[in-house]
Amino acid sequence: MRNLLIASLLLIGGAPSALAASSETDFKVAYAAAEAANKEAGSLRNQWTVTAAALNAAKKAADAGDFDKAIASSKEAEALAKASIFQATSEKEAWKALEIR
Amino acid sequence: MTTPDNEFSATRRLILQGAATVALVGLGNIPFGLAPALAAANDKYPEEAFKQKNEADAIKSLYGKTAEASDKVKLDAPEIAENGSVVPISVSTTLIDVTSISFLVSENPNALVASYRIPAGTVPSVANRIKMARTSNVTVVVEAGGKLYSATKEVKVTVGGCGG
Amino acid sequence: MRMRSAIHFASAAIALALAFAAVLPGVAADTIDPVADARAFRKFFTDKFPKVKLEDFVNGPYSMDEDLHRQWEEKEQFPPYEFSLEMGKEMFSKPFKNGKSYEDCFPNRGIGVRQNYPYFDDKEGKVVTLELALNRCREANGEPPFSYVKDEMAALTAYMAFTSRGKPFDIKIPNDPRALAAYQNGKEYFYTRRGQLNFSCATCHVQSPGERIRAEVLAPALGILNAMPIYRSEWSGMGTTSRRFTTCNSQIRGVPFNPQDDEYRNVEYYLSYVSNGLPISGPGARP
Amino acid sequence: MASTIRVRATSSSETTEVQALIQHPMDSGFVKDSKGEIIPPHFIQKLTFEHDGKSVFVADWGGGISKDPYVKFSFKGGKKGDDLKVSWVDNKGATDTTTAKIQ
Repeated sequence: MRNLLIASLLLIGGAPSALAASSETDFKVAYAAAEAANKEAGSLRNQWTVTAAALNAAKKAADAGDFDKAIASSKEAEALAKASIFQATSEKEAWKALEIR
Repeated sequence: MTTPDNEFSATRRLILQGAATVALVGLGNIPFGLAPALAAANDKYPEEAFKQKNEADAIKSLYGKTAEASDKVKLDAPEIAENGSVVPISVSTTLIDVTSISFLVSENPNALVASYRIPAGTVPSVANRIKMARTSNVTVVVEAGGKLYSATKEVKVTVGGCGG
Repeated sequence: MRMRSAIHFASAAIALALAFAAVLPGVAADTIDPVADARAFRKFFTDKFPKVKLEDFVNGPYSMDEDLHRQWEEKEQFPPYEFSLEMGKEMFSKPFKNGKSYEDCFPNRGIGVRQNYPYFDDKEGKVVTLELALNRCREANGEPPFSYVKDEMAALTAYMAFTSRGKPFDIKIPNDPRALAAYQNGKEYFYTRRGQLNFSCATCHVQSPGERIRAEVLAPALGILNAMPIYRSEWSGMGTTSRRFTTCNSQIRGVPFNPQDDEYRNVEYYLSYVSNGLPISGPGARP
Repeated sequence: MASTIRVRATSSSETTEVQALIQHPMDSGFVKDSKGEIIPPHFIQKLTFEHDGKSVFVADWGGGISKDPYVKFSFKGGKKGDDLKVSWVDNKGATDTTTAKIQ
């Protein structure tokens, strides 16, 4: 039981630097996903300004080394980009409802 | 470029003289620090008045007395300004011997916005477009026969559009 | 037995009817009928605002609110776009370095022609707006193009609009499938929701004209471009149709396109066409 | 450079109505530009109107007057063809003047 305890402590002790290192790669993954989604929104000619703002915030946080914030912002950017994609696709038909006939 | 400087220093001398006389005469209601420039009739730019933050000080600095509301002063101002940067305001009055008309916006950084000198023979009515920082009372003060009359109206001001 | 078959028969009939109904509007929407659209568009607004005279729709918010109308009348006595108009007039006939001027690029030397813009250019197969034509005239004569959003472009379009004041909008859609497609694309843009606020042009200018959006009163879509270019107190300066489109986009948190991208040219084509018959009133003053 | 002052003076019976629109930024000194820096105060302080050598109207303005300022007033006297001299000076000492004909 004791060895397990020590091992886990070591793990936790040793982990943060690994965690920080891996969260940089996590950030890169999250940021790339957000950028890809926003690119797709661009191809549908329907990007949102808030997506771009979240991407900038993510990059700024990453530059400052705050990867948790950077990942959070990237996730937010991805969500916003996905919402703008959904908006573009659903509006393809939905606009007719408002049309004056 | 030098002329405006000594023009201001001339004004300062004028004010100081004014302050001296006021101190002697001991008019109670004028706070000592705000010695009034002489009646607005002189042609110097009322620098002090335009620096005053609130309305009462600006009126005191400009005219050296307080105004009383009068229905003979008709202030025309919008209810909701279409935009705070261009608010059309105008005034007309049936008072006679009008020598000066001034517009003040209490909520602006400096209350005094404009002060017009009305020589004899000029109709006591002015229209202009002013800037307003936020919803505020707009007051017009008319100096007629040496006495001050005023009218006040609230004008609502907000930004427009959905904000971005 | 007969009861069940009757039910069967009834449900089949209903299903058939529903299917047919669903097809019908589908069919109607596919054929593009600008003339019917324009008639319906005008009727929608004249029904919604019976007291507003047809030609007064071009005054936008000022026809929707008495207090605003008075403020506008005061401004119109000596309008803030006066300087831009004079600059435009001066620039319009000043020759380029090669001796030509804008007058050589436009029919009737550019006087009283604004109401025909935008038009469909069959050579290019696209809509050409007044701002685009002005910049193309400059480039054709070896001059650098102006910004599409304000200053010189606003001054030039202000002068051209001024020379057309009172002339009804006269936008033509040639019998060319590409023109109909551009018109339809413009209509679709007008009704499509965008931006995080999820508004379309129609959300504000069809569903709620006359109502307030904070301090501003929303203009009806009918005649909404007739006063362009406009001096907006908000900008404390002049702005062209392009400036209005791009700022509207960013206000609803949609990323704007570049001025004169196809979408903007087409929506201007649609909006101008459905306002045919209403007088040009530019340059205008707006809140 | 064209004058910055546009004047419309029309006389009817015995009064002359005067409208003036002046091209000037009228920066109050309380506004920031897009980069967040304060735009320094730059506004017309005094605007004078003179008809046959006599001042008929003087405006003392602060920063609270709108950009491209406008003012309207009337005075008794003045007939078609008379001159109306209009001049302004701003807080930086810049000036402009023009003489308009009363219509």
